[in-house]
This record gives sequence, C-alpha cells and structure tokens, in this order.
Amino acid sequence: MPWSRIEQSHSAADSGRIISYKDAIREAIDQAMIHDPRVFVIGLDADDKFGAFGTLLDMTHPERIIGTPISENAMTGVALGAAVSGMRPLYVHLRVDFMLLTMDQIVNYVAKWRYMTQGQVKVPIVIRAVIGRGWGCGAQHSQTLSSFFTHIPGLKVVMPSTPYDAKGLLLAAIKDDYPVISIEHRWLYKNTGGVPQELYTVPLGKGRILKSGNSLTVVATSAAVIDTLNGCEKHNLDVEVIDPRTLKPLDEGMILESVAKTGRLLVVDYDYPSCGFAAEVCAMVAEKGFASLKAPVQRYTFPESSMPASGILERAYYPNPDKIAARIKEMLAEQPVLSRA
Amino acid sequence: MPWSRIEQSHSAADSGRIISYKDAIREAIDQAMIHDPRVFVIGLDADDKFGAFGTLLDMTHPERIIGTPISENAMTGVALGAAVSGMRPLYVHLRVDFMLLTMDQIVNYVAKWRYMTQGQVKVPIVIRAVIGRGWGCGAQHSQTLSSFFTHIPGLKVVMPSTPYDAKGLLLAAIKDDYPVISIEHRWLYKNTGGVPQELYTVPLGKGRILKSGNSLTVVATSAAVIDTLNGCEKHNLDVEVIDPRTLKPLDEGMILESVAKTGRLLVVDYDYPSCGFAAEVCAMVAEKGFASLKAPVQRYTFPESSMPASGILERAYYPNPDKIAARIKEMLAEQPVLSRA
Amino acid sequence: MDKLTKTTGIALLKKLREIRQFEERIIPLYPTDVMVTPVHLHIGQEAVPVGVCAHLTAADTIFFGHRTHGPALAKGMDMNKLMAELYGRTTGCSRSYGGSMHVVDPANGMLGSSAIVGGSIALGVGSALAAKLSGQDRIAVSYFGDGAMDSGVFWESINFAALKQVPVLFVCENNLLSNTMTQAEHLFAKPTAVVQNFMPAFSADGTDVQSVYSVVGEAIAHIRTKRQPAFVECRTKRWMKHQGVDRDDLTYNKVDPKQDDPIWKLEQGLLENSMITEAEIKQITKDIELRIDAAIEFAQNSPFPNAEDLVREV
Amino acid sequence: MDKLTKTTGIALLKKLREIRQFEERIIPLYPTDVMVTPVHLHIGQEAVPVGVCAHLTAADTIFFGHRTHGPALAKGMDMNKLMAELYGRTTGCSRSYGGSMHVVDPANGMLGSSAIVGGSIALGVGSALAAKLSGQDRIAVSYFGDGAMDSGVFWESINFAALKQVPVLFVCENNLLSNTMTQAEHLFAKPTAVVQNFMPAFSADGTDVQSVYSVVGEAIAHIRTKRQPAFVECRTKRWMKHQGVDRDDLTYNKVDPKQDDPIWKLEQGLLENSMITEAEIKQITKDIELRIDAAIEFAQNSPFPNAEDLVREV
Ligand SMILES: Cc1ncc(C[n+]2csc(CCOP(=O)(O)OP(=O)(O)O)c2C)c(N)n1
Ligand SMILES: Cc1ncc(C[n+]2csc(CCOP(=O)(O)OP(=O)(O)O)c2C)c(N)n1
Ligand SMILES: [Mg+2]
Ligand SMILES: [Mg+2]
Repeated sequence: MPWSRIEQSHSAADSGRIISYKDAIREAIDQAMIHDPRVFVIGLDADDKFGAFGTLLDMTHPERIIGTPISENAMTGVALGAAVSGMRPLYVHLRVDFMLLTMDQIVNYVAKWRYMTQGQVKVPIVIRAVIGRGWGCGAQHSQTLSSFFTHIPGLKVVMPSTPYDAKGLLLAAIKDDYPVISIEHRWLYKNTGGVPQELYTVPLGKGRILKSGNSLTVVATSAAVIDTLNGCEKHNLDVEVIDPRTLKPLDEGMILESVAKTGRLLVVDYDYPSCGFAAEVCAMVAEKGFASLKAPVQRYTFPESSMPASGILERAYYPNPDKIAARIKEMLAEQPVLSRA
Repeated sequence: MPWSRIEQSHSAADSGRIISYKDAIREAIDQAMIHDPRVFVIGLDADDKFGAFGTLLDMTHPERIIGTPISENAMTGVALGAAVSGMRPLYVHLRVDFMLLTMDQIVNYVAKWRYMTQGQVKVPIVIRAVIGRGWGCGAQHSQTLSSFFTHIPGLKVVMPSTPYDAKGLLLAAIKDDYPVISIEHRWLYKNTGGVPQELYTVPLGKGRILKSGNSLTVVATSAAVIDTLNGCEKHNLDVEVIDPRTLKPLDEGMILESVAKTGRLLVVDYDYPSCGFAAEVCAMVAEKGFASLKAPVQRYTFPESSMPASGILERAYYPNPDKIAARIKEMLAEQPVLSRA
Repeated sequence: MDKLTKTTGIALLKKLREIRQFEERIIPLYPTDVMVTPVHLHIGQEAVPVGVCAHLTAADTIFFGHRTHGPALAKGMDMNKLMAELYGRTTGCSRSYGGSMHVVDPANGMLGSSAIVGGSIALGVGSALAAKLSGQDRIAVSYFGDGAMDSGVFWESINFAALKQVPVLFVCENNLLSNTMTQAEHLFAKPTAVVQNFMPAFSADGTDVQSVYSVVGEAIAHIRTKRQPAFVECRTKRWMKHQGVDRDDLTYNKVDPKQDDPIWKLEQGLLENSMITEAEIKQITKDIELRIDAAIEFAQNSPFPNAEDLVREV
Repeated sequence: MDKLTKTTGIALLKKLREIRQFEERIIPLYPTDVMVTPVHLHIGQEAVPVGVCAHLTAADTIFFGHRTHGPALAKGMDMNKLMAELYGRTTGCSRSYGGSMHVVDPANGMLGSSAIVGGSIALGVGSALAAKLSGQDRIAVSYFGDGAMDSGVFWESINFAALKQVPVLFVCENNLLSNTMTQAEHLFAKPTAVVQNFMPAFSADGTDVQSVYSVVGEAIAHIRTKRQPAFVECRTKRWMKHQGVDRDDLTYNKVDPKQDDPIWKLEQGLLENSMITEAEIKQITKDIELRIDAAIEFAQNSPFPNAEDLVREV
C-alpha cells in the first residue's frame, strides 16, 4: 500500500511556500497520480483544455484523465465499478447540481456497497464537486447539496476552506478506503496560503479552530469560513471560528468544547436552511451541549428559496462578511438566558 | 376550478365510517380523478393487477392510469411536462429508493420551475412514495429520504399517519398548485380509522396534537406517530404527541407552543439521523423556543448505518413502541437544567 | 427554391435575421457587463429553430435547454422580453429570476427551459402526453443538442414516447459539438440509426432553412395525422464558442462563411428566384435593427428587481 | 451436440442442475419463513448464466441485479455461502447484511450485486475500464434483464463502453418480462437492433445452453482479442413469478415443459449423442442433492448475527 507511509500533518505548514487553492488541488491530484498508479480522474470535460477550472492542467499522467459524455449517472457507476476492481477513481463535477443525476449511484450504490458486502469490497472513490454562485447562472447552477451527502450513512464529506486543507483533505480522501465527497467553493480557488510541497494528509473528521475567541462560537463551512473570518476582522469581533472541514464524520468534540467556553453558537452554512448542515450542528449542540448554551443557537444560511439570476437578487441571496458580522453583533447584544421557569 | 368548492375540514370525522389507510388513499385518488379530468396517475406497475399495493385498484378511470418502463428519471420529467401543460399528475413510486433516480428532475426541475418562471407556470404535481422495511430487503429497499425533499425550497412534503390524514392530505396535495411529495409508510396501510366519504382536504402546513400531555413533547412522523402513541399508552406516559403531518411547510407554532408547556422535546423520525428532519425540528426549537427548554432536546432515529437484511438486525435497526417509551422515560428521569453559569 | 413560396421564404428570412441580428448586437454589449448572465449564442444555427417553429402554432409547446435565444425568438417570444431578461430587469420574460437559460412565455407555448442538459427532453414528452390525455390536437416539441443525446433521459424519453404513441417531435439540433467535445468523442452511434428503431427518423441539413422546413414539415404532418412521435436530426455548425460572445477557435470546427450560413443560403435562393430584391433585404435588416434598438432601450429603462422580493413564488 | 465436447456438456449440465435443484429446494422451505428475504428464482433461465460463466475465469468480474442465484452459482459461489445468506446467518456471503439481492464473492469475481434495476450495468463497464487502465487481461460482464434496458443507465453505459473501447460483455438475460410487463409494453425497440450501432450484438437462444455457450464464446473471443465491448441477447423463459416461489400464472407467459427447459434439452442432446447415460444423470442429480442437504444443514447450524453488530463496516 503506497499510502501507508504518507504522514498526517495536522498543523498548517511553515514551509513558507504560498500557492493558490486551485494549485493546491492540482498538486494533490498530480502527486496522487504519480504516487499511486491506481489513481485516475474521470469527469465531463476533465480532459479538455480548461482542465476543470485549472485543477487538472498539465498533469504528469494525462493518460489517466478520462473525459466523459453527458452521462453523469452511469459515469458514477463506472467509477464505482473501477473502485471495487482495485482502482482509486477521482470523479470531478464542474457543478454540484449535476450530481443530482447521480444520486441513485451515490446513495444506493457507492454509500452502501461497503456495508452490503460487509467490507469484503472496499470503495476508495472520491467525488469532487464545485459549488458557488456566479454571473447570473440561476437556480440550477448554484446549489450546495452538502447536506444530502452528509445525511447518508456510508459517505464522508469534506469542504476545504484553505489551500492547505484543500491539498491535505483531498489526499486524505484519495488515500481513504471509504467514499468521500469533496465540495469546493469556486470563490476559494484564487485564495492563497501556505502549502507544503510534499504529500501530506489532513485527517478526515478533525476540525480546526481558525480564530480563538470567547463570546460566541461560529461554526462555518467552506467559503463561509473565509467570509466569517473577514467579517470578524473588519468588525473586530471576539468570537471563536471553527471550520469543521469534514462535515461527516463531524468533529463534535471541538464544537462542544468551544460552546462550553462561549455559551453561544452560530452556524454559517451557504446552503438551503431546512434539514441542512446548520440544522445538524445546532441539533447536535442542543442535544449534547445544552447545559453550556446561554442563548438560542442560530443558523445563517441561504433563504428558503432557490437562487435567482438577476445580480441584485443574487447578492441579496448570498451571505457576506458584513452580513455575518451584523448577525453576530445582534446575537451578542441579546441578553443570555440564565435561568428558566 | 373544480377544487375551489372542496372544503377544508380540520378535525377527524365523526362520520363513523371506518376504513383502512390504504382504502383512504384509494378513495382519495378515485374521487380526485372523477372530480377533475386533469388528474391522472403515472408510475411503474401503476396499471398492474396489484395496483400499487391496492391503492389503485378498481379505479373509475383506469384509462388515466399510465404504467411506465423502468425509467424513473424521464418519467418524472414526463409528469412535470404534463403538469405545466395543464394536467395534474400523481406519480407513484412503490419504493422511495427509486426516487433517487429522479433527484435531478425533482430538485433541478420540479422544485424550481415555479420560481424560475416566477409563477407564470404552475406545477400541480404530486409524487407519492412508499417507505418502510420489510422482509429482509436490505439497504437499497428501506430508506425514508424525507429530509432530502424537505431540504429543497419549492417542495412541500407530507407524511400522513392516519387514514383520515391520508385521504385529506392527498386531496390537498392534488388540489395544490405547488409540487407536493407524499411519503407513506407501508406499515400504516392496514391501520383503520374514521374517514368521511366525501371529498375533503387536510390543510398543508398544519400539525395535529394526537395526545395532550405535560411532561414532554414528542414530535413524530408517519409510522413513528403510531408507535409513539402505542408506547405512551402501554407505558402510561404523560407526554404530548404532535404529528406535524406536513414536514414542509412546518407548523412551527404548534411545536413551539407545546414545548413552551412541557419544556422538553423528543423527535422520533424513522430516517437517518444526520441532517434529517429530526435535526431540523431540534434546531428550530433550540433557535426559537430556547427559553422554554428545560433539558437537552433529543432525536430518536435510525442509527448511523444503512439497513441490514437479516431479520435480527432489521429489528434492532428499527425503533418500536417499547424502545420509544424507554427513551421517553430516560428523558423524564433526567434533572432539568434550570440555571446556567 | 422549389419548396418555398415567396411568402414563406420571406417569413423565414425575417426570423433568421431577427435571431442573427439580436445576437450580433449582444456581442459588443456583453463585455460591458450590462448582461450579468451566461449567453449561449445561436449564430450559424438559426435555420434549425426557424425551420422547426415555422410549423408550430402558439398552442404547440416546445421545451429546450441552455441555448435559448434561437428557439425562443423563433417560437414567437417578444424581443423586448428576452432582452430585458438578459439585462436582469423585472420586465424580462422571467422577471429576471430565470436569466438567459430559463426563458418562459406561456402564451407562445414556451413553458420553461432548463440549464441541466437532457432533462427537458422528457418535458416535451409529458406535454405531448397531456395533449393526448386531454384530447387536444396540439403537439409538443422536445428540442435539444447532440450532447443531450448522451444522457439517459434521452433514451428513456424516446422509448416512452414510442410505447405510448404521443404526439411529440424530437429535434436534435446537431452542431456536432458538446461544449468542446466533438460528436465522435461523446456519442458513438449515429442518431437516426438508433432512433429509427422507435419512430420515423428524419435528417435535415441544419445549415439550410429550406431543408429543415421541408423535412420538419413532413415529420410534423406524420405527428399531426398519426398522433405518433417522430425525430428529426438537423446537422448544423456552431460559429461561436460554446458560451460567451467569442468566435470559436476550434481547429476541428472550421466554418465556411457561405455554405455554413443559413442566411446567405436563403438570401441567395430568394434573389436567384427573384422572390426578393437586395433593397428589400436591406429594409428587412434595418427594420429588425430598429426593433432591437427599441428592445435595448426597453431593457435599459426597465426596473431592476427589489432585493426584498427575493423570496417570491418559491 | 455439434458444438459441445462431452466434458463441456457434462460440466454445463452439472451447473444447470445445481441452480435448478438449489432453487427447487427453496420452494418448499420458503413458506416456512426460514428465509426472511425476497427471492427471485432463476428456474427455466439457467442456460443463460451457465452458458455465459462457462467462458469466464475467476479473475473476470461480473455484475448483476436482483436475480442473483443463477449467476452467483454459475460464477462459482459456494452453495453454503449462498444458502446461509438466505437463512440470514453470519456465514452467508454477505454475513447476512446483504440478503438475497446483495451477494458478493470477491475470490470469484463477484464484487457485489444491486437491487436497483439498471445501475449495475455501469459497474461492469467501470470494472472493464479498470482492467484497461491497469493493463490486466481479464474482462468484465454486465449481466441484466430486459427491464434494465429501459433505464437510462443502460444507454449511457453502452455509449461509454463503445467510446472508450473497454473489454466488457453486456448480457441481456431476456425473459421478455419486467415484473408483470411484457417486453412489448416496456421496451419498444429490438435490443440488438439498437445495440449493434455501438458494438457487435449477438443473439442466442436462452433456453438452450448450447446456443448460449457458443454465441457467448464468439462474443468473448472478440472482447478478449480486440479488447472491445460486445453484447449478447439471450431470449429465455421465466417459469416462476417475478418474486417468490410460485409458478407464474401469466396467460402471456406460457411455458413449454420441454422446449423451454434448458435441462431437458441438454440431457436429450447428451443422451442422443451417447455422451451420458440415464444412470449418470441420476448420479449427478443425487450428488447435487446431497450438496444441497449439506448447504441447508450448514446454514441452519450457522449463527445469526448479533444485534450489537448492527453498525459495522458502514
Ligand atoms: C447534466 C449536465 N451536464 C453537464 C452540463 C454542462 N454543459 C452545459 S451545455 C453542455 C454541452 C451541451 O451540448 P449540446 O447538448 O450538444 O448543446 P449545444 O451546446 O451544442 O447547443 C454541457 C456539457 C450541463 N449543463 N448539464
Ligand atoms: C430502478 C428500479 N425500478 C423498479 C424496480 C422494481 N423492480 C424490481 S425487479 C423489476 C423487473 C426487472 O425486470 P428485468 O430487468 O427484466 O429482470 P428480471 O426480473 O426479468 O430478471 C422491477 C421493475 C427496481 N428494483 N429498480
Ligand atoms: Mg451540440
Ligand atoms: Mg426480464
């Protein structure tokens, strides 16, 4: 197993090498394919000159990058068939919305295969999907859907927010013998940060505290992490910001510990609200951290609506650093609920 | 509009006529098809001699029952195309698991069509799906998936637990100009109850208190409602049992009012736990009813696992009245959290 | 010109030019960011929507995908409404909630379009089923590209349409490209060879509106009289990039400025047969240009939506 | 018997009888509720899995659907493991977590089966792609019923297999029924007429193991040498109800006890050509019966799973 020697490094690198989120993903894929001949990439337009928003450009092993027809459902089955036959496929979707065509394969097949065969067959498959609004694309090209995958037993779900995590989580996902869904927000692609050159993994299931603080815990995912950090900096807020990085398995301990300190919880998740990941975190804390809560938990998500196309509405629809900061200030202004009837 | 004269009757009938859940559904469909020639039924095996577990037998208008090939995805598009062209399709799936093949049509199309056309096109489509375990069918034939639909803006979701609601909610769904997903647990089919002969609707978005009580609020869905009621009766528990009936739009007021009285909440939902409907209700109460809560909210759901086939494991997997009662007793035995640090 | 009357020929030319000129006006405007929505231009492919829609009444329904402008204008959408939609204004056909890929115009049989490739094929079949069930004599059209034929929903749709014998016309606007993939890379079989096992399958030259008009006429006559489905493949050429306003630079998609231009072809034919004069062509061109000016002005002067109206008709 | 040697003929007969007798023993046991899992019997259709699997090595992979017993036993699964799975015991092939529709046996190239019709077709293609990418010379088989051909995943799978030229054999075990629907009701086109546009498409008589054996032999030779896909349709007869242990009572599915019986046909041929004697047939039958006795005993004496092990290998 070529992967057993790859060490886990949990802290951000001090390598000093600064690259973009996009390049971090590209490097991870290239290194994984060099490192392990079983790794291959499959996806619509994966082999075209745009290289999946640049994440697949100039690969050392272009012969293992397989373009596909507009056949997302069967292609997911193809990836699964290859995975159970000993390969390590990395499926890429340029928009998560196309994954709705693959829900049968993902939920009925990929997620359940290991359980139904009781581990006799491993399912080392990674599915990457790009999310995020842009340029009036409208309701069908702007969804998140992370809660769908998080709902299903048998899937792991990661949403890296930094270049360091993008590389490390993707490598951890490729190394893993379970199916992993990786969701990448397009707005993060140009962000830069320290990324070690060598192969490393960020452990699945471990969150990260990106900012310490005492008055409130914000759990945020993906682009919401960056927006929250920016909002806190701009408005000088004393809050603790946690990026769970893996939505499932969730680092419940880290969140509960933080809420034990702050007594307040806001979850910022760029997704539909109902039955979303924000609901999951709020419910989990209200179950397991209830005694620490001093005030109502809150969610900051998309409104209960599809995404509109027109620019003005698009901007109104999306949270941003100022709006997040405003919400935090409102929460901090509220009196704590200290005793009950 | 033939439907405008159909009155809403909110309380269970005193008609004295007792029929089964299955017959209530059958009657609703038959009456809807007689009442409105735009109503038609479509689905795999809808026109076979088993008549969708008996719910489509001996219809007055068999010519409007359309059987289909194993083509669930396109068939959902066919139903949508008919709906936007002025018909009122009722799509039936004998297992909800097959709906995973239709997620693109449901989420990208059906749910968003009205929004994307800003109401210029109505989407009066109802999709029924049967859920529930039985006879070692295993992981692919035993899911619930209600949280998937509840997650998506633009869909309404109902889960009737009684024969009265089964008829009234289905008619309300058929009458409605928005898409409605109706999820029916197979174990309820033989249950009987009072059902008026005439056409009536149960309003979408209104819950029902099936049992009053003071010490704890149980919000339960579908078969879990009946199991909870049975558990409470057998174990003589003073709890309030709420059946939201509609998962979306949710009758938040009814739940919050009950929790304001009892101070405790248990959600019983036969579905995977993470990002499920139970999470949604818990999060909603921890947000909007926090001050009334005296103890941690709790969820009782499937374990974080697919459904196994073997009978022993199947039974261990499923909640039941005794297990629910035991969980309630545990919660009642806990000390309330009355004040905070 | 053996197949077209003068009236029809001129009507077709006006529609071809309307689409072409509408899109040519978008080209310089688009980089100024007045239209914040992706555009998939129809330039070069106009013969297909025009030749198809010439046979349709307003009651006939049509369902198409992301490449909307051609079929929308050909089926009768008001230019103002389409332009305003691109400009993100409330006077747009979808009040600007839909954007370029989601156009709607119920009065003209356009009940919505989709940006997810393939799925709308099934909607046309459903609309035809509705006609059958309710005894209407209209027909429905499923209009799609060659890339959409890759998708499973295409297969399921043609099978169901054939099994139930519903009055639907499947039109494959075959530009031999799915984004940057050539047809040989994305679809192994010849479209008509497969589809003829389900229904009559016709081929037309999609760079020639006469060909499309006459072949589709035959297919639709079959559908209207027999109440059965039919399929027409129209081979055509995409001049522009898949998306945006640049000319395509694909080496494998070389465009012949005459043989691949339906407008040049039709005008030549009409001129040669003395059905039109150069002056009349100029006048048509100018009239359309004025209508486009008006549409742009209409769009520019229309209100943007209110942010408070975000959650509306969900 | 012009196509079979004596050795092959007898080997095929043993497999046919193994499947038949295994399932015939299920019939009286099933109503006693010792097997709490749905069963889809293969009786009458045995020639197809047997004729196909006779050409496969243990390294060749096969992916099938809900009707598992035939291909599982034909591909080499130990009867004990299959019986124990039906009995819900931990010695079952899936430790009883999978049940009748989810059988697995990696050592014999069975990497899992699915109860959702259609999807496993794609898995075979993926397994063939894996062989191609990793330079293995094995092949993969996608094994499915006629109903599965309705599904979009079938279309997408044959197209991709053809585009990428992967070594996969598509086998349609065509019993002309999808549950209670006849093929005319569920699939409009002739299977081979469509598929021949993508790859060589063969037809075999699925009630005759000689026919299946020889046609599949030809198809697989093509795949192994050319490393290209191929398709075989095997028309056969379902004797039993879609599910459960009752004989079918469909008026449109009349079974001829001889012409529709692959075992009768093969035994006749072997006897006529003096390749076997009645006594030898009796002995084969008896040996299998003893093995089934042992399998039942094995299953009955195997432990049930522990409820505490519910969440395991999720
Ligand atoms: C299901 C799905 N997969 C991928 C895409 C991305 N995509 C948009 S248009 C397109 C090409 C479509 O080609 P074709 O159907 O031939 O239409 P054309 O653009 O040539 O008019 C692709 C791949 C999509 N919109 N939907
Ligand atoms: C996607 C899906 N739709 C419906 C079903 C229900 N179903 C189970 S088997 C079957 C018939 C399948 O027919 P075929 O593929 O010909 O296989 P056969 O049973 O004849 O062997 C159906 C409709 C299913 N399992 N999966
Ligand atoms: Mg194209
Ligand atoms: Mg069959």
